[in-house]
Amino acid sequence: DHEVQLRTAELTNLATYLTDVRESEKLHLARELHDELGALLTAAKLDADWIERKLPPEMRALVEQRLTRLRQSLVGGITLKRRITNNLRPALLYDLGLIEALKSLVAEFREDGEADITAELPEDCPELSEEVSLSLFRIVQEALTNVRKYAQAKHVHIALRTKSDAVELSITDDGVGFDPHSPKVARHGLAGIKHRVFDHGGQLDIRTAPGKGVAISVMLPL
Amino acid sequence: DHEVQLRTAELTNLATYLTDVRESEKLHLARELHDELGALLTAAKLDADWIERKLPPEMRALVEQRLTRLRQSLVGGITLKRRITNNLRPALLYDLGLIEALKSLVAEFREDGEADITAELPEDCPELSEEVSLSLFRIVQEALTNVRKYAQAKHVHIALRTKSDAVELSITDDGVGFDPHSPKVARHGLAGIKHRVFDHGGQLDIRTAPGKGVAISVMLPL
Amino acid sequence: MIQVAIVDDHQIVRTGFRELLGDDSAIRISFEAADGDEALAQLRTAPCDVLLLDISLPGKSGVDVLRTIRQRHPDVKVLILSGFPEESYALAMIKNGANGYLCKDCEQEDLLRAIHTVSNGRRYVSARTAELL
Ligand SMILES: Nc1ncnc2c1ncn2[C@@H]1O[C@H](COP(=O)(O)OP(=O)(O)OP(=O)(O)O)[C@@H](O)[C@H]1O
Ligand SMILES: Nc1ncnc2c1ncn2[C@@H]1O[C@H](COP(=O)(O)OP(=O)(O)OP(=O)(O)O)[C@@H](O)[C@H]1O
Ligand SMILES: [K+]
Ligand SMILES: [Mg+2]
Ligand SMILES: [Mg+2]
Ligand SMILES: [Mg+2]
Repeated sequence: DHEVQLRTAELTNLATYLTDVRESEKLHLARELHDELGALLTAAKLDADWIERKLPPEMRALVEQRLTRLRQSLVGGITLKRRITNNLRPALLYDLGLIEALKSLVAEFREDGEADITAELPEDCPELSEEVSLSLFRIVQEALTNVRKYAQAKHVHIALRTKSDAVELSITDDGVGFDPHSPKVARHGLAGIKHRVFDHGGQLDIRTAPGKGVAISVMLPL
Repeated sequence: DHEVQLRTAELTNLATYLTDVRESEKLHLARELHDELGALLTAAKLDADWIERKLPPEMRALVEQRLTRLRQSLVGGITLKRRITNNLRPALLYDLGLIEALKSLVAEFREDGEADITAELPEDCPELSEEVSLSLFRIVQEALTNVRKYAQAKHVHIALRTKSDAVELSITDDGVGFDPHSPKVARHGLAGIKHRVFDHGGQLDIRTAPGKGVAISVMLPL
Repeated sequence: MIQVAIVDDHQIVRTGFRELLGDDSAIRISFEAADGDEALAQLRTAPCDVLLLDISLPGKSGVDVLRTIRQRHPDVKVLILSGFPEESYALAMIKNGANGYLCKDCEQEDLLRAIHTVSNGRRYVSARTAELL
């Protein structure tokens, strides 16, 4: 019994560590790519542009083709870097806060056009720690991914409410739902959400049944 | 009791998933950086070199400074990309296999000069799956990191032996050792090793006591 | 004469922009700064009509710098230069008081046009962002 408790504690610890280290590795990498590689590529592009402008026409003709391709490669590199960075580190979240970042998740979902989506977000970003913001963001991200993959929903609703001592998040869809008691194996998305909520000492409530949609509510203490 | 079992299974599952997803995200990123960004940067560099060569001297003088700086930026970008990629994905492991990758870990450790290190590695790389190779590599990496951080060892020895149905790895040091029964908290390194071994259905044995060094033995079935 | 300030944490990028702006005789570089605090300190004494601001800076973020400039120097026009795509960022930056938004890999003529536009008191954003506003 004591053995089992130790084992559970150890596993919980490991899961927390792995969740954190995965995020911090991503963050570190995104910074490196964005700040360092980004600066080098921007500088290279500025120099290539300058050369293009400054070469007298008759000389430019000599190298035009290569110069154009060179500039295209650089633009390609910048675009690729931007895409990779954004996947690693939700830039909006760090620069503009949770509300803007959630708005952009919602806008992205809306653009897919598979279901209606409405959001009820406070105007002002409450003062949340970086860890809480990131977890809430990742939870919404995972929930919306599940909706896309499984729900066949007509409508999705996201709400964030802040109280003096807690923040409440809910993601609700009116899709096919599922049986929460069926012993499916690879539920890493929901297990990840559960673990994040547990880590913050919060509460998670998932209401669903076949045909009844899914309602996920999260409460994290502040 | 059944509850606890479920919870343990869920956590084990989550830890496995997080370990795998962390590796596969890194690998994916390394591939993207290496194949796509690497190709773009190399192409850009070749074009810049070509332009440098093809411009007649009097015209080159006009843009020399910028062109040089542009090429420097590109070389800087390529170097940075290589460093990032190598951290993400032990390049040697994938290109040359486990033995070469372990040799390079050993060489790195030797260069630090903090302790002697000897290695007993088979000449031929046995046929190991990518997952087994990667796990063995990460285990040695973590064990050597611990030796560096804590052991104050004079000598470290690494041995890899392959049998028909299993592969055996040991990392032994003659340093300060530790009390394996003391309830320390944040042992993510050893917990990670334990979990990897468990995942492959292998066996882990850690022998240590204060003043007695540390001997880690791993057996993974093939 | 339009007095322009360049705020970016990378020398090599600042130099690139300085050279790019050098082609426009109506523009004068007032100062360069490598981070937000330096920029705010310079603004107290140096003249500045248009400030080119990198979003990602070490220390104080570009957004924080923008908010502070809005409070202390309402007349300074701020043009955000970003490595991020306009769709997700521009709107939020405009809401926070930016006068324009441009990607760092824009063409020279776009940058010059943007500087002239905001210095005349108008907003500079892409057509798509303008629609959303
Ligand atoms: N919004 C939803 N509507 C219908 N079914 C859902 C919804 N969310 C989850 N499910 C069901 O619950 C299961 C578990 O979801 P979970 O996110 O944990 O894992 P997954 O999405 O299958 O895999 P992963 O998230 O690891 O890629 C899903 O396979 C799906 O059957
Ligand atoms: N080779 C060693 N010699 C002496 N002590 C060791 C050695 N390896 C591990 N230890 C002891 O065991 C503890 C647990 O090691 P473990 O690798 O699990 O965690 P850590 O190194 O402290 O942290 P992390 O690996 O998560 O960065 C260490 O803190 C150290 O006290
Ligand atoms: K930027
Ligand atoms: Mg999922
Ligand atoms: Mg360790
Ligand atoms: Mg910057």
